Amino acid sequence: MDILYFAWVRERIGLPRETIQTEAATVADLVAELCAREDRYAAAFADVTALRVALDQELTGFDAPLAGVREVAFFPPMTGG
Amino acid sequence: MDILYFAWVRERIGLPRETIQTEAATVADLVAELCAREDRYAAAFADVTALRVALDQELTGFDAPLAGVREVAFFPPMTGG
Amino acid sequence: MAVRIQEAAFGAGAELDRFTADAPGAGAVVSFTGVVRDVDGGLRHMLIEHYPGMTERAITALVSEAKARWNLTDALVIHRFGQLAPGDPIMMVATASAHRADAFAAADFLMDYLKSRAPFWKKEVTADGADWVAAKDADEDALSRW
Amino acid sequence: MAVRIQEAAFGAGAELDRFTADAPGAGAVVSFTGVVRDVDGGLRHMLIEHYPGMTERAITALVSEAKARWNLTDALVIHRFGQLAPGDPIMMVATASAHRADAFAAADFLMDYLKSRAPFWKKEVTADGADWVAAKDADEDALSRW
Repeated sequence: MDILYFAWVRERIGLPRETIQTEAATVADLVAELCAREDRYAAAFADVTALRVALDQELTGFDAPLAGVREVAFFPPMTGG
Repeated sequence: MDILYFAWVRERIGLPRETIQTEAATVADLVAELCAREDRYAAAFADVTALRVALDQELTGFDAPLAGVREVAFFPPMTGG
Repeated sequence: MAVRIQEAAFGAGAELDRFTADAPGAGAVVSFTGVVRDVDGGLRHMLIEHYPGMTERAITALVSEAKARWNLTDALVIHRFGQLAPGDPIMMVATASAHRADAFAAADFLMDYLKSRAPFWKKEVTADGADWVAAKDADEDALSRW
Repeated sequence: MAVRIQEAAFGAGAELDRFTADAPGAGAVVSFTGVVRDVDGGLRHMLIEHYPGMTERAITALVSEAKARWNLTDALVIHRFGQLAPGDPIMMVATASAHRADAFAAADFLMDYLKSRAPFWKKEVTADGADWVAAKDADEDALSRW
Protein backbone atom coordinates (compact mmCIF):
# COMPACT_ATOMS: atom_id res chain seq x y z
CA MET A 1 0.00 0.00 0.00
CA ASP A 2 1.35 3.45 -0.92
CA ILE A 3 1.18 6.06 1.82
CA LEU A 4 1.55 9.72 0.83
CA TYR A 5 2.18 12.68 3.11
CA PHE A 6 1.73 16.35 2.27
CA ALA A 7 2.60 19.75 3.75
CA TRP A 8 3.59 19.68 7.44
CA VAL A 9 2.65 16.02 7.75
CA ARG A 10 5.30 15.29 5.11
CA GLU A 11 7.79 17.50 6.94
CA ARG A 12 7.21 15.90 10.35
CA ILE A 13 7.43 12.37 9.02
CA GLY A 14 10.38 13.33 6.83
CA LEU A 15 9.30 11.72 3.58
CA PRO A 16 6.69 12.32 0.90
CA ARG A 17 5.72 8.73 0.23
CA GLU A 18 6.44 5.16 1.29
CA THR A 19 5.17 1.70 0.48
CA ILE A 20 4.24 -0.53 3.39
CA GLN A 21 2.79 -3.95 4.07
CA THR A 22 -0.11 -3.71 6.51
CA GLU A 23 -3.04 -5.74 7.78
CA ALA A 24 -4.77 -2.62 9.15
CA ALA A 25 -8.54 -2.82 8.64
CA THR A 26 -9.28 0.91 8.80
CA VAL A 27 -7.47 4.22 8.44
CA ALA A 28 -7.50 4.59 12.24
CA ASP A 29 -5.86 1.17 12.58
CA LEU A 30 -3.19 2.21 10.06
CA VAL A 31 -2.54 5.44 11.98
CA ALA A 32 -2.13 3.45 15.22
CA GLU A 33 0.28 1.07 13.49
CA LEU A 34 2.39 3.95 12.11
CA CYS A 35 2.42 5.80 15.46
CA ALA A 36 3.78 2.66 17.13
CA ARG A 37 6.71 2.59 14.69
CA GLU A 38 8.52 5.84 15.42
CA ASP A 39 8.13 9.12 17.29
CA ARG A 40 8.02 11.16 14.08
CA TYR A 41 4.80 9.38 13.11
CA ALA A 42 3.35 9.84 16.59
CA ALA A 43 4.21 13.57 16.31
CA ALA A 44 2.57 13.90 12.90
CA PHE A 45 -0.59 12.05 13.96
CA ALA A 46 -0.81 13.50 17.49
CA ASP A 47 -4.11 15.22 16.66
CA VAL A 48 -5.96 13.52 13.85
CA THR A 49 -8.77 16.11 14.05
CA ALA A 50 -6.19 18.46 12.47
CA LEU A 51 -5.66 16.00 9.59
CA ARG A 52 -7.51 14.84 6.52
CA VAL A 53 -7.22 11.51 4.74
CA ALA A 54 -7.87 10.44 1.15
CA LEU A 55 -8.19 6.86 -0.05
CA ASP A 56 -7.35 6.41 -3.72
CA GLN A 57 -7.61 10.20 -4.11
CA GLU A 58 -11.08 10.55 -2.56
CA LEU A 59 -11.52 12.38 0.77
CA THR A 60 -12.91 10.15 3.47
CA GLY A 61 -12.96 9.69 7.26
CA PHE A 62 -10.55 7.95 9.66
CA ASP A 63 -13.05 5.14 10.21
CA ALA A 64 -13.04 4.17 6.53
CA PRO A 65 -12.05 0.55 5.69
CA LEU A 66 -8.82 -0.07 3.78
CA ALA A 67 -9.87 -3.21 1.89
CA GLY A 68 -8.90 -2.87 -1.77
CA VAL A 69 -7.26 0.52 -1.29
CA ARG A 70 -3.97 1.12 -3.13
CA GLU A 71 -3.13 4.70 -2.07
CA VAL A 72 -3.62 6.43 1.28
CA ALA A 73 -2.79 10.13 1.69
CA PHE A 74 -2.55 12.14 4.91
CA PHE A 75 -2.46 15.93 4.94
CA PRO A 76 -3.63 19.02 6.83
CA PRO A 77 -6.84 20.85 5.86
CA MET A 78 -6.42 22.25 2.36
CA THR A 79 -5.61 25.86 1.70
CA GLY A 80 -5.92 26.32 -2.04
CA GLY A 81 -7.68 29.04 -3.95
CA MET B 1 -37.81 73.56 -17.65
CA ASP B 2 -35.82 71.07 -19.77
CA ILE B 3 -37.64 67.88 -20.68
CA LEU B 4 -35.57 64.93 -21.92
CA TYR B 5 -36.82 61.78 -23.61
CA PHE B 6 -34.91 58.54 -24.10
CA ALA B 7 -35.24 55.28 -26.04
CA TRP B 8 -38.73 54.60 -27.44
CA VAL B 9 -40.19 57.58 -25.56
CA ARG B 10 -37.82 59.78 -27.55
CA GLU B 11 -38.78 58.01 -30.78
CA ARG B 12 -42.52 58.34 -30.20
CA ILE B 13 -42.34 62.00 -29.27
CA GLY B 14 -39.85 62.62 -32.06
CA LEU B 15 -37.28 64.68 -30.20
CA PRO B 16 -34.62 64.08 -27.54
CA ARG B 17 -35.15 67.25 -25.53
CA GLU B 18 -37.22 70.44 -25.37
CA THR B 19 -37.54 73.42 -23.10
CA ILE B 20 -41.02 74.36 -21.97
CA GLN B 21 -42.78 76.83 -19.71
CA THR B 22 -45.13 75.07 -17.32
CA GLU B 23 -47.07 75.66 -14.14
CA ALA B 24 -47.48 71.92 -13.52
CA ALA B 25 -47.17 71.12 -9.82
CA THR B 26 -46.21 67.45 -10.17
CA VAL B 27 -44.80 65.09 -12.76
CA ALA B 28 -48.30 63.68 -13.30
CA ASP B 29 -49.61 67.20 -13.98
CA LEU B 30 -46.80 67.76 -16.49
CA VAL B 31 -47.61 64.49 -18.24
CA ALA B 32 -51.30 65.50 -18.49
CA GLU B 33 -50.27 68.89 -19.90
CA LEU B 34 -48.01 67.27 -22.53
CA CYS B 35 -50.64 64.68 -23.49
CA ALA B 36 -53.13 67.46 -24.11
CA ARG B 37 -50.75 69.12 -26.58
CA GLU B 38 -50.38 66.51 -29.31
CA ASP B 39 -51.17 62.87 -30.07
CA ARG B 40 -47.52 61.86 -30.14
CA TYR B 41 -47.23 62.79 -26.44
CA ALA B 42 -50.46 60.95 -25.65
CA ALA B 43 -49.02 57.91 -27.46
CA ALA B 44 -45.74 58.06 -25.55
CA PHE B 45 -47.42 58.50 -22.17
CA ALA B 46 -50.36 56.12 -22.80
CA ASP B 47 -49.17 53.78 -20.02
CA VAL B 48 -47.07 55.57 -17.43
CA THR B 49 -46.58 52.31 -15.50
CA ALA B 50 -44.27 51.38 -18.41
CA LEU B 51 -42.25 54.56 -17.86
CA ARG B 52 -39.74 55.92 -15.42
CA VAL B 53 -39.06 59.55 -14.54
CA ALA B 54 -35.98 61.34 -13.19
CA LEU B 55 -35.94 64.85 -11.73
CA ASP B 56 -32.56 66.54 -11.95
CA GLN B 57 -31.05 63.10 -12.70
CA GLU B 58 -32.54 61.30 -9.71
CA LEU B 59 -35.17 58.58 -10.20
CA THR B 60 -38.47 59.44 -8.60
CA GLY B 61 -42.22 58.78 -8.89
CA PHE B 62 -44.93 60.42 -11.00
CA ASP B 63 -46.42 62.08 -7.92
CA ALA B 64 -43.20 64.00 -7.20
CA PRO B 65 -43.48 67.83 -7.04
CA LEU B 66 -41.71 69.89 -9.70
CA ALA B 67 -40.92 72.96 -7.59
CA GLY B 68 -37.29 73.99 -8.16
CA VAL B 69 -36.66 71.24 -10.72
CA ARG B 70 -34.63 72.19 -13.79
CA GLU B 71 -34.50 68.92 -15.71
CA VAL B 72 -37.17 66.24 -16.13
CA ALA B 73 -36.42 63.02 -18.00
CA PHE B 74 -38.86 60.35 -19.19
CA PHE B 75 -37.75 56.91 -20.32
CA PRO B 76 -38.64 53.20 -20.29
CA PRO B 77 -37.27 50.83 -17.63
CA MET B 78 -33.51 50.68 -17.99
CA THR B 79 -31.74 47.78 -19.69
CA GLY B 80 -28.06 48.33 -19.04
CA GLY B 81 -25.46 45.88 -17.89
CA MET C 1 -12.43 53.57 -7.79
CA ALA C 2 -13.15 54.39 -11.41
CA VAL C 3 -16.35 54.79 -13.41
CA ARG C 4 -15.95 55.07 -17.18
CA ILE C 5 -18.83 55.60 -19.60
CA GLN C 6 -17.41 55.44 -23.09
CA GLU C 7 -18.24 54.90 -26.75
CA ALA C 8 -14.88 53.29 -27.47
CA ALA C 9 -14.35 49.55 -27.29
CA PHE C 10 -12.30 48.18 -24.40
CA GLY C 11 -10.43 44.97 -23.72
CA ALA C 12 -11.74 43.18 -20.63
CA GLY C 13 -8.49 41.24 -20.14
CA ALA C 14 -6.27 44.31 -20.31
CA GLU C 15 -8.61 46.14 -17.91
CA LEU C 16 -8.57 43.19 -15.51
CA ASP C 17 -4.77 43.03 -15.54
CA ARG C 18 -4.42 46.77 -14.94
CA PHE C 19 -7.03 46.69 -12.17
CA THR C 20 -5.33 43.73 -10.46
CA ALA C 21 -1.85 45.29 -10.71
CA ASP C 22 -3.19 48.48 -9.08
CA ALA C 23 -4.81 46.58 -6.20
CA PRO C 24 -1.88 45.43 -4.05
CA GLY C 25 -2.92 43.54 -0.96
CA ALA C 26 -6.28 42.69 -2.44
CA GLY C 27 -5.85 38.93 -2.75
CA ALA C 28 -9.28 38.50 -4.36
CA VAL C 29 -10.40 40.07 -7.63
CA VAL C 30 -13.81 39.38 -9.18
CA SER C 31 -14.81 40.57 -12.63
CA PHE C 32 -18.04 40.50 -14.58
CA THR C 33 -18.07 41.06 -18.33
CA GLY C 34 -21.29 41.52 -20.27
CA VAL C 35 -20.98 40.56 -23.94
CA VAL C 36 -23.27 41.40 -26.87
CA ARG C 37 -25.10 38.18 -27.70
CA ASP C 38 -26.30 37.25 -31.13
CA VAL C 39 -30.08 36.89 -31.52
CA ASP C 40 -32.37 34.73 -33.64
CA GLY C 41 -32.25 36.03 -37.19
CA GLY C 42 -28.79 37.48 -36.73
CA LEU C 43 -27.83 40.64 -34.90
CA ARG C 44 -26.34 43.34 -37.12
CA HIS C 45 -25.44 45.48 -34.18
CA MET C 46 -26.61 46.72 -30.82
CA LEU C 47 -27.26 50.39 -30.11
CA ILE C 48 -26.92 51.59 -26.54
CA GLU C 49 -28.44 54.92 -25.57
CA HIS C 50 -27.70 56.53 -22.24
CA TYR C 51 -28.43 59.66 -20.23
CA PRO C 52 -25.14 61.57 -20.00
CA GLY C 53 -24.65 63.04 -16.57
CA MET C 54 -27.22 60.88 -14.80
CA THR C 55 -25.36 57.72 -15.86
CA GLU C 56 -22.16 58.77 -14.14
CA ARG C 57 -24.07 60.00 -11.05
CA ALA C 58 -26.09 56.82 -10.72
CA ILE C 59 -23.12 54.48 -11.12
CA THR C 60 -20.87 56.51 -8.83
CA ALA C 61 -23.60 56.33 -6.17
CA LEU C 62 -23.83 52.54 -6.62
CA VAL C 63 -20.07 52.16 -6.25
CA SER C 64 -20.14 54.30 -3.09
CA GLU C 65 -22.87 52.12 -1.65
CA ALA C 66 -20.89 48.98 -2.49
CA LYS C 67 -17.83 50.46 -0.72
CA ALA C 68 -19.95 51.22 2.33
CA ARG C 69 -21.43 47.72 2.47
CA TRP C 70 -18.36 45.61 1.73
CA ASN C 71 -14.68 45.72 2.47
CA LEU C 72 -13.27 46.68 -0.95
CA THR C 73 -9.81 47.92 -1.81
CA ASP C 74 -10.95 49.01 -5.27
CA ALA C 75 -13.81 48.87 -7.76
CA LEU C 76 -14.12 49.56 -11.48
CA VAL C 77 -17.14 50.02 -13.74
CA ILE C 78 -16.86 50.46 -17.51
CA HIS C 79 -19.98 50.74 -19.68
CA ARG C 80 -20.11 51.43 -23.40
CA PHE C 81 -22.73 53.33 -25.37
CA GLY C 82 -23.27 53.77 -29.11
CA GLN C 83 -22.97 50.99 -31.67
CA LEU C 84 -21.66 47.58 -30.63
CA ALA C 85 -21.05 44.40 -32.64
CA PRO C 86 -21.94 40.82 -31.59
CA GLY C 87 -19.20 39.53 -29.29
CA ASP C 88 -18.17 43.02 -28.12
CA PRO C 89 -17.89 43.57 -24.39
CA ILE C 90 -20.78 45.86 -23.38
CA MET C 91 -19.62 46.55 -19.88
CA MET C 92 -17.44 45.29 -17.09
CA VAL C 93 -17.40 45.43 -13.32
CA ALA C 94 -14.35 44.54 -11.24
CA THR C 95 -13.99 44.44 -7.46
CA ALA C 96 -10.92 43.85 -5.31
CA SER C 97 -10.89 42.84 -1.67
CA ALA C 98 -8.84 41.01 0.93
CA HIS C 99 -11.78 38.58 1.15
CA ARG C 100 -13.32 36.71 -1.75
CA ALA C 101 -16.83 36.85 -0.27
CA ASP C 102 -16.75 40.66 -0.28
CA ALA C 103 -15.42 40.82 -3.83
CA PHE C 104 -18.13 38.42 -5.06
CA ALA C 105 -21.01 40.10 -3.20
CA ALA C 106 -20.03 43.61 -4.28
CA ALA C 107 -19.68 42.65 -7.95
CA ASP C 108 -23.00 40.81 -7.87
CA PHE C 109 -24.70 43.79 -6.18
CA LEU C 110 -23.23 46.27 -8.67
CA MET C 111 -24.45 44.18 -11.60
CA ASP C 112 -27.98 43.84 -10.24
CA TYR C 113 -28.27 47.60 -9.71
CA LEU C 114 -26.54 48.55 -12.95
CA LYS C 115 -29.10 46.45 -14.85
CA SER C 116 -32.10 48.28 -13.47
CA ARG C 117 -30.92 51.60 -12.09
CA ALA C 118 -28.31 52.95 -14.49
CA PRO C 119 -29.91 54.86 -17.39
CA PHE C 120 -28.95 52.73 -20.39
CA TRP C 121 -31.29 51.38 -23.04
CA LYS C 122 -30.38 48.67 -25.54
CA LYS C 123 -31.73 48.36 -29.05
CA GLU C 124 -31.10 45.28 -31.19
CA VAL C 125 -30.81 45.80 -34.95
CA THR C 126 -31.42 42.76 -37.17
CA ALA C 127 -32.28 42.27 -40.84
CA ASP C 128 -35.94 42.45 -39.77
CA GLY C 129 -35.67 45.83 -38.11
CA ALA C 130 -34.79 47.32 -34.76
CA ASP C 131 -36.27 46.57 -31.34
CA TRP C 132 -35.72 48.04 -27.92
CA VAL C 133 -34.78 45.35 -25.43
CA ALA C 134 -37.52 45.00 -22.81
CA ALA C 135 -36.63 45.13 -19.14
CA LYS C 136 -37.10 41.80 -17.35
CA ASP C 137 -39.19 41.43 -14.20
CA ALA C 138 -36.47 39.09 -12.93
CA ASP C 139 -33.97 41.96 -13.05
CA GLU C 140 -36.19 44.20 -10.96
CA ASP C 141 -36.93 41.33 -8.58
CA ALA C 142 -33.20 40.67 -8.15
CA LEU C 143 -32.84 43.98 -6.30
CA SER C 144 -34.80 42.64 -3.34
CA ARG C 145 -31.83 40.36 -2.58
CA TRP C 146 -29.91 43.38 -1.30
CA MET D 1 -14.51 23.15 -19.76
CA ALA D 2 -10.84 23.19 -18.84
CA VAL D 3 -8.92 22.43 -15.66
CA ARG D 4 -5.23 23.35 -15.65
CA ILE D 5 -2.87 22.66 -12.77
CA GLN D 6 0.46 24.20 -13.63
CA GLU D 7 3.75 25.46 -12.24
CA ALA D 8 4.08 28.16 -14.90
CA ALA D 9 2.78 31.68 -14.38
CA PHE D 10 -0.32 32.73 -16.32
CA GLY D 11 -1.87 36.04 -17.27
CA ALA D 12 -5.40 36.40 -15.92
CA GLY D 13 -6.36 39.02 -18.52
CA ALA D 14 -5.18 36.94 -21.47
CA GLU D 15 -6.98 33.89 -20.06
CA LEU D 16 -10.18 35.92 -19.57
CA ASP D 17 -10.07 37.24 -23.14
CA ARG D 18 -9.48 33.77 -24.60
CA PHE D 19 -12.24 32.28 -22.43
CA THR D 20 -14.70 35.00 -23.44
CA ALA D 21 -13.87 34.71 -27.14
CA ASP D 22 -14.49 30.95 -26.96
CA ALA D 23 -17.89 31.39 -25.25
CA PRO D 24 -20.18 32.73 -27.98
CA GLY D 25 -23.73 33.28 -26.84
CA ALA D 26 -22.70 33.43 -23.23
CA GLY D 27 -23.53 37.06 -22.53
CA ALA D 28 -22.24 36.86 -18.95
CA VAL D 29 -18.68 36.01 -17.92
CA VAL D 30 -17.54 36.03 -14.29
CA SER D 31 -13.92 35.62 -13.24
CA PHE D 32 -12.19 35.26 -9.92
CA THR D 33 -8.45 35.77 -9.58
CA GLY D 34 -6.57 34.92 -6.41
CA VAL D 35 -3.36 36.91 -5.98
CA VAL D 36 -0.39 36.28 -3.66
CA ARG D 37 -0.64 38.89 -0.92
CA ASP D 38 2.31 40.33 0.91
CA VAL D 39 2.42 39.62 4.66
CA ASP D 40 3.71 41.50 7.69
CA GLY D 41 7.48 41.31 7.66
CA GLY D 42 7.64 40.92 3.91
CA LEU D 43 6.86 37.82 1.89
CA ARG D 44 9.83 36.43 0.00
CA HIS D 45 7.73 33.92 -1.83
CA MET D 46 4.86 31.51 -1.48
CA LEU D 47 5.26 27.78 -1.98
CA ILE D 48 2.25 25.78 -3.09
CA GLU D 49 2.28 22.02 -2.69
CA HIS D 50 -0.37 19.83 -4.25
CA TYR D 51 -1.38 16.20 -4.71
CA PRO D 52 -0.91 15.41 -8.40
CA GLY D 53 -3.72 13.27 -9.69
CA MET D 54 -6.14 13.96 -6.86
CA THR D 55 -6.03 17.69 -7.61
CA GLU D 56 -7.24 17.22 -11.19
CA ARG D 57 -9.86 14.67 -10.08
CA ALA D 58 -11.22 16.86 -7.30
CA ILE D 59 -11.44 20.00 -9.43
CA THR D 60 -12.92 18.19 -12.42
CA ALA D 61 -15.60 16.78 -10.10
CA LEU D 62 -16.33 20.29 -8.77
CA VAL D 63 -16.67 21.69 -12.28
CA SER D 64 -19.02 18.83 -13.20
CA GLU D 65 -21.15 19.58 -10.17
CA ALA D 66 -21.24 23.29 -11.08
CA LYS D 67 -22.36 22.37 -14.62
CA ALA D 68 -25.11 20.18 -13.20
CA ARG D 69 -26.36 22.87 -10.82
CA TRP D 70 -26.18 25.94 -13.05
CA ASN D 71 -26.73 26.74 -16.69
CA LEU D 72 -23.14 27.24 -17.87
CA THR D 73 -21.83 27.41 -21.40
CA ASP D 74 -18.24 27.05 -20.19
CA ALA D 75 -16.00 27.00 -17.13
CA LEU D 76 -12.27 27.32 -16.56
CA VAL D 77 -10.08 26.62 -13.53
CA ILE D 78 -6.35 27.34 -13.46
CA HIS D 79 -4.30 26.75 -10.30
CA ARG D 80 -0.56 27.12 -9.91
CA PHE D 81 1.81 25.16 -7.71
CA GLY D 82 5.49 25.64 -6.87
CA GLN D 83 7.11 28.96 -6.03
CA LEU D 84 5.11 32.18 -6.45
CA ALA D 85 6.09 35.81 -5.89
CA PRO D 86 3.96 38.51 -4.18
CA GLY D 87 1.49 39.89 -6.72
CA ASP D 88 1.47 36.70 -8.81
CA PRO D 89 -1.92 35.23 -9.70
CA ILE D 90 -2.28 31.98 -7.72
CA MET D 91 -5.37 30.73 -9.47
CA MET D 92 -8.33 31.77 -11.51
CA VAL D 93 -11.88 30.60 -12.06
CA ALA D 94 -14.03 31.76 -14.97
CA THR D 95 -17.65 30.88 -15.75
CA ALA D 96 -19.76 31.77 -18.77
CA SER D 97 -23.54 31.68 -18.96
CA ALA D 98 -26.50 33.23 -20.74
CA HIS D 99 -27.54 34.49 -17.29
CA ARG D 100 -25.41 36.53 -14.94
CA ALA D 101 -26.90 34.94 -11.81
CA ASP D 102 -25.73 31.49 -12.96
CA ALA D 103 -22.26 32.76 -13.82
CA PHE D 104 -21.90 34.45 -10.42
CA ALA D 105 -23.26 31.53 -8.38
CA ALA D 106 -21.13 28.93 -10.16
CA ALA D 107 -17.90 30.95 -9.77
CA ASP D 108 -18.66 31.60 -6.09
CA PHE D 109 -19.42 27.89 -5.54
CA LEU D 110 -16.26 26.77 -7.32
CA MET D 111 -14.14 29.12 -5.21
CA ASP D 112 -15.67 27.98 -1.93
CA TYR D 113 -15.04 24.33 -2.76
CA LEU D 114 -11.60 24.86 -4.27
CA LYS D 115 -10.54 26.55 -1.03
CA SER D 116 -11.39 23.58 1.17
CA ARG D 117 -11.66 20.52 -1.07
CA ALA D 118 -8.87 20.77 -3.64
CA PRO D 119 -5.58 19.34 -2.30
CA PHE D 120 -3.34 22.41 -2.24
CA TRP D 121 -1.30 23.68 0.70
CA LYS D 122 0.29 27.11 0.90
CA LYS D 123 3.49 27.98 2.72
CA GLU D 124 4.61 31.56 3.24
CA VAL D 125 8.35 32.22 3.30
CA THR D 126 9.53 35.43 4.99
CA ALA D 127 12.85 36.64 6.41
CA ASP D 128 11.76 35.06 9.72
CA GLY D 129 11.19 31.61 8.30
CA ALA D 130 8.49 29.58 6.63
CA ASP D 131 4.95 28.87 7.82
CA TRP D 132 2.16 26.73 6.47
CA VAL D 133 -0.98 28.78 6.01
CA ALA D 134 -3.68 27.54 8.38
CA ALA D 135 -7.12 26.67 7.04
CA LYS D 136 -9.83 29.06 8.20
CA ASP D 137 -13.01 27.91 9.90
CA ALA D 138 -14.84 30.50 7.80
CA ASP D 139 -13.76 28.68 4.63
CA GLU D 140 -15.16 25.38 5.89
CA ASP D 141 -18.33 27.12 7.09
CA ALA D 142 -18.82 28.72 3.67
CA LEU D 143 -19.55 25.29 2.17
CA SER D 144 -22.85 25.12 4.06
CA ARG D 145 -24.16 27.87 1.76
CA TRP D 146 -24.39 25.36 -1.09
